[in-house]
Amino acid sequence: MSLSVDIAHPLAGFDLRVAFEAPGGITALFGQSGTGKTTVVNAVSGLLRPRSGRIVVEGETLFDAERRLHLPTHKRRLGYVFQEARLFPHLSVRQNLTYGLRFAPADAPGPSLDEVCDLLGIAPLLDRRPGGLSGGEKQRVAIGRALLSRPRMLLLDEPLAALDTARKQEILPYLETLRDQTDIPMLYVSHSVAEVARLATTVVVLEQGRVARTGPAERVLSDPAMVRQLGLREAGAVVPATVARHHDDGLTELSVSGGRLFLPAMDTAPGSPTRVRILAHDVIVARDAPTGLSALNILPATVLALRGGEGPGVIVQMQCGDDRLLARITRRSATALELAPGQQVYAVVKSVSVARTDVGAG
Amino acid sequence: MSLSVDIAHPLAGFDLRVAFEAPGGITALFGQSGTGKTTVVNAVSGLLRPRSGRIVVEGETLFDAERRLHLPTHKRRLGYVFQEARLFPHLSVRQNLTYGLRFAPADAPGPSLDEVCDLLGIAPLLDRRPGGLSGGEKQRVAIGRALLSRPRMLLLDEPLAALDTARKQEILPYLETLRDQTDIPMLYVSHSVAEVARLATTVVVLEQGRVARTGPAERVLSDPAMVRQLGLREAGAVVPATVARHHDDGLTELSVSGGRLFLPAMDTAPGSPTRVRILAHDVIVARDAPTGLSALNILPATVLALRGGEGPGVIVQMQCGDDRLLARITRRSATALELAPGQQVYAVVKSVSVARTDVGAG
Amino acid sequence: MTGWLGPEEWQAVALSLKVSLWAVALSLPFGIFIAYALARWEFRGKQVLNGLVHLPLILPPVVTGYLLLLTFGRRGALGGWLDETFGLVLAFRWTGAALAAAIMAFPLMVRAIRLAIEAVDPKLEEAAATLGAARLQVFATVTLPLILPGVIAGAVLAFAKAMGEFGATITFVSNIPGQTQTLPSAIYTFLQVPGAETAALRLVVVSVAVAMGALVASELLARRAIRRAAGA
Amino acid sequence: MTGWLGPEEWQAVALSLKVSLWAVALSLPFGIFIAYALARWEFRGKQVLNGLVHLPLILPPVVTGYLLLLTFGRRGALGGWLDETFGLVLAFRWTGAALAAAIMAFPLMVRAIRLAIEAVDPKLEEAAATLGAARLQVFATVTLPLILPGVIAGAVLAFAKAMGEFGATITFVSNIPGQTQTLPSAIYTFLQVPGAETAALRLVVVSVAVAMGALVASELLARRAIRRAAGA
Amino acid sequence: PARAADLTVFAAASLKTALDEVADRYSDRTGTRLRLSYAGSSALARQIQQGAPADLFFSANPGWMDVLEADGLLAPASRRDLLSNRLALIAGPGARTDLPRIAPGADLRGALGDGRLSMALVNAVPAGIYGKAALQSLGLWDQVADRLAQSDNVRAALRLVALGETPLGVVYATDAAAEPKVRVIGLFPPDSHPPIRYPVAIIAGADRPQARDFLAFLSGPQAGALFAAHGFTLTATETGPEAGE
Ligand SMILES: Nc1ncnc2c1ncn2[C@@H]1O[C@H](COP(=O)(O)OP(=O)(O)OP(=O)(O)O)[C@@H](O)[C@H]1O
Ligand SMILES: Nc1ncnc2c1ncn2[C@@H]1O[C@H](COP(=O)(O)OP(=O)(O)OP(=O)(O)O)[C@@H](O)[C@H]1O
Ligand SMILES: [Mg+2]
Ligand SMILES: [Mg+2]
Repeated sequence: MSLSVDIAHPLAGFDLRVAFEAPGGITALFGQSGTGKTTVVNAVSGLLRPRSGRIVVEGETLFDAERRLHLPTHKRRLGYVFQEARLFPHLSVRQNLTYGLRFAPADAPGPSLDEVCDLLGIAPLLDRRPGGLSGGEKQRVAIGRALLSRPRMLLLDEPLAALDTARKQEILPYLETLRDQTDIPMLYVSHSVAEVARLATTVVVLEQGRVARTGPAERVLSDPAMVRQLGLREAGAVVPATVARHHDDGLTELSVSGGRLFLPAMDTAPGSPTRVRILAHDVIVARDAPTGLSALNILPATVLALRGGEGPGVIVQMQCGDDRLLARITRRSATALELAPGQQVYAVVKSVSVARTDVGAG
Repeated sequence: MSLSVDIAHPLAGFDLRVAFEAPGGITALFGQSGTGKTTVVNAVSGLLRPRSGRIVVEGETLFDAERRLHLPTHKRRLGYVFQEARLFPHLSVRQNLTYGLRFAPADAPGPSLDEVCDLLGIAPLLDRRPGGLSGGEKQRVAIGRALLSRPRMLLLDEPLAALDTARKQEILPYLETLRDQTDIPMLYVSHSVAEVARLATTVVVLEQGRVARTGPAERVLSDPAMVRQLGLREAGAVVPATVARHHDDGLTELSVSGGRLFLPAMDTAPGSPTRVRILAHDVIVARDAPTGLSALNILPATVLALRGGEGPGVIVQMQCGDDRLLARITRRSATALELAPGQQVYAVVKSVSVARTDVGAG
Repeated sequence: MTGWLGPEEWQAVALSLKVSLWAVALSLPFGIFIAYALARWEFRGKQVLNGLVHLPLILPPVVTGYLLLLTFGRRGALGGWLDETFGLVLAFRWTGAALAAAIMAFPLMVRAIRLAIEAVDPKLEEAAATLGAARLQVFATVTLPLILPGVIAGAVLAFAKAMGEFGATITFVSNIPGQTQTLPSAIYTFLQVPGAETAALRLVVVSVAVAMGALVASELLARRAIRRAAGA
Repeated sequence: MTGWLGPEEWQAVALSLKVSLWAVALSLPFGIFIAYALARWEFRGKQVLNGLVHLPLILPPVVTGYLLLLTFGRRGALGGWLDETFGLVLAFRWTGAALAAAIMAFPLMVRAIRLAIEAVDPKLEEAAATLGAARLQVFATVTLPLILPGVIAGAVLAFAKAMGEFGATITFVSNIPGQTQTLPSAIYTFLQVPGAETAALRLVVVSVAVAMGALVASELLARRAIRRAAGA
Repeated sequence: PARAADLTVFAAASLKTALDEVADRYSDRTGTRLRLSYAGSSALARQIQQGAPADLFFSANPGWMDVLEADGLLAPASRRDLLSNRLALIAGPGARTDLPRIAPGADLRGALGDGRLSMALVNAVPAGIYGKAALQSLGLWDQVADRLAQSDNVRAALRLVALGETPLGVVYATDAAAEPKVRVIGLFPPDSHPPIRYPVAIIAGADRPQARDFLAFLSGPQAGALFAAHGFTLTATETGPEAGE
């Protein structure tokens, strides 16, 4: 296990007791405001010394209350993007960015200043001081500072919250590349299910200082029981897929266990494994194979279960090849279509609705 | 015009020149990081004195460079939620919340402390100091502080960015109520199209210190030319509708000019006007009236235009009654369905895909 | 304890306390105001004002005392006017001793408070303004509480300085038991006489004890204020 | 200008500058260290240390000078040891004057720096630690630059105080022209002579000019440092 | 570090005017550089106790000389009471003109009006101590005991009178003579107070020929003339250790 956290830290009025294990990659911490996400990240960073427990990263014990071991923060070699930017006000943006470099081992690999500036669009800011930067600019510099410090571990506390969609779309693929091409473990706090789905290898859901649910991202995010935490719009399934081929009209064909899916061109080589997220909300259920529809992705499936809540909606869980899909439809439609477990149906997924942000390799 | 801004403020390396008018309600400032949103809000608040121009709110001139008029900030009676919380560290949460009350006219209307605490879920924090609060807790207290100061105008700079989905779902309806039941003008900065679509009466899109586009929300957000700013996933149409009736199975029926739509129960009285946002991404185009589909909303429409970009997608603009709908489909589907302007088609919209956040009254 | 110090010595202790407390109490508002002006405003003559405030630090105390004498003495430019207009006599009175102590301590007080003001984030003051607080209200409800540790530090520095002030005081208001014979004057007297070192020592101990008490109290107060300002 | 002041007076000016500069330069590292300890660490005897630092402010300068004489005089407990061990003689040398000035100015220096340290947001230091900076490196690259205005304020206060220090100096190292006769001592000497007030005044003017120059320079420096630290 | 030929003289600050002239004269004549360190007698004496590099000590306070002598810090047979002084009652610019003569029963209090009598510290500084003794022996002390303004040195007391802050003061005759802004009302009878002595001595260990030479010069006629010009009385008699009291 690459990241193993098992800590307890009681505070007045807030009792943190969190244990989880994660196999490298990106571990997403997910949960409502005030459930202890930042506290956990602080414990991993060494800024907080928990009352008891153990923290092990990549086989190295960073903290062990019983052995009175508490590796000081500066020896942990972290890139921590704080929830507030925490830029050094007396240094220029450039000096902020390169601050960590001088303390990093000379041979540690990592991106160059230019690469980071390009990625984050902060080249024009290099000679300014942080005081006059806009909120998003500050946050981007903070991300750059963490990336440039040649960290052995990345801690990202809502790094993209202050950024616009376009900028997010540029940074997310970079984080994916980091995840796939390095073995830097990352702890990623976010309120955005789309971000988590795209990036996370493992998801840890916190609720009032406790772990409510933890496991591989596709499992946790496809769990109908998670609908409440994720919000209705974000419920869905994450399905493993393989890139089959790239078509001339800009579509990429993926094969999943239940058939094939088309989505806008991916730059992944044919044969590569990938993951596709299919939101329950984006799936229409049809009794008969539909024709004359603009939706390209139509997969045969078998209804497994119908779960109704208090509202007018029903979650339909379907078996589709080896995978399970979710569809969120109205109770009225379920009745009209006479849906019942065991029934053969077609899941209609708009190709473009399998959107770019919801696809992650790996 | 309830809010009229026409200012210029050149800075080293950044030249702000912004003019727009908005008819009360919520005016959303939308744009990439560093385009001048916060600068505009600061000018309206009086914290920044622009080099030249005029700012008029509800007929009262707050700033007029020519007349050398610059109403001091504290006389403007604002509720400003800053991008960073800016809580008073020496005061308890309760004292922070009630800080503005003592300066407000005794008869100014506004919510009570209890109401605000309930809305924001901050009652357990009342006796704590801001230092130990989590990021989201701080932001909620800042929102509460602004609401409680009995403001004549609300300035909200990314107020919900740090909050989880569940909490947002609780605060958004409150802001809608404020918008509908009071005539407090609001200037609302957000990167979330869903928030903007739900709340905004007027949208002002900024680009590098200039107004790129401005107008009523439904117009700006339905504009295919806005796809780039909004992001592909967020393109869509905002369509006026009337609540027709509430069904027993938890669905509300709306009538739009092109037919009827079902969506999960709204608590708006039948006959009330409302707005529905239909994302291009959520619309499937069918040649023939489809049957046996879980989607309840099927509207007859006429293809007006097809706009292709570089990617594999096409935006189909359709006339549907008096309204225009957008659908985003693949070029391959467009070819397969032989879509062309003037052709009769059906727009298939999943009822639950007309989601709660995307509906706003007014 | 009364046996340990003679009545005249007790008088000196009491007088020193009175003089120092008044000196600090009366100069504190001015100190805060001037510190604020120096920290936050730009105006002509700012450097001159800054220099004037520091003058008592630079000048030998005797010179300060002499200048005070020239200004506030009975024959002094202001002294006569104050006497005629307000009936306020400073020469040879404890009030004069308080003035001397206040002026000698003023630079220390102003510096401490000014540093604290410079450390206050103007963004918080802006936030207060958006909530309807006028300038003075912002100062009273935000700035002042935030600089409290600095104000306390300034006041206690000034108090300590006032307790130890000797040169300017004796030059200005001389040494009159019960009026202007402060602790340092009494200590000085003992030190002039061969063999009176132990008598001087007793007074030194009292002086140190008083000032240390003030110091420790101020530390506790300031720590509480800092903890509050840190918001934890 | 040479005609304006006599050679002995120039000597006093030069000596005062030398003494004050050395006093400030040598005590600054200690001042920063002790200010840091008082601001950031909890340890036994913290209040005692704090008291000791403030002692020279509380004690009449004559007493401080006398204690210095007893400790660092040729016959003093430490004086003899320093002489034998390091060949360092303080008594009746300019080095002693520098020591006296440093000690008298120390509380002012420490207070200013301490206030500045207390105003530094520990979150920035934490951020530096996450980027790999060890404690001392954090101090050198984050804390120190951020407290620079406070350090400058402390140093200039100390310099001004050192330029004006008289009581402890004359008591400790006497008033030997060319050796220990600083500006204030020279002024004092003139004030002992009836009618020599104008001669004293000339020296006062020099003293004020020097200190004001330092003050204005420090203001400009500190303003730049503040502007940097504000990040604009 | 002093050149061998240099001499360091610790002298009471009240001697400055006269002693500077004497020193100049001596330097001109012999080429010996003199370093004169002026401060209060008590401070200087304490410094000598702590090994100050003084060759001679010229005190305004015999008491402190006694202390040094008792500590064995004086070169044997070098101490002499060189100068003497008188006490004067002086009036400043603000004083009345009908001032009483110094005599038992004089109405000092009336002369003060609502002002104060300026003196050096009456329990600590020699001028004050002598002044108190004089007033007591004339029976005038009780009139003024609660109307004093005491300063830390006699020049400061003189300054108060010169500035008109106090109408009257008791200072040395030498000081009164040097300050044109004050009038001398009268001198106290020499027998109304213990004799005012300025003892000088060579410090033990500094008993070099140069020091002896300067001591001799101080006692000689040239120096005497200069001292006299500043109002000092010369006590020609050399006093031995036994006459020190
Ligand atoms: N010193 C303290 N005393 C009491 N409670 C504290 C203290 N410090 C933090 N807390 C509480 O611990 C809880 C967890 O805080 P944390 O910052 O980890 O939340 P979070 O999950 O990061 O929330 P957010 O999404 O709002 O940033 C919060 O409710 C906070 O109020
Ligand atoms: N003093 C200054 N000098 C130069 N440029 C400045 C100064 N102050 C602000 N700017 C620039 O003005 C631009 C607008 O800043 P503003 O804070 O209004 O952006 P914003 O739209 O709120 O961005 P964000 O979404 O990131 O908060 C930024 O690029 C910022 O760097
Ligand atoms: Mg957090
Ligand atoms: Mg902004």
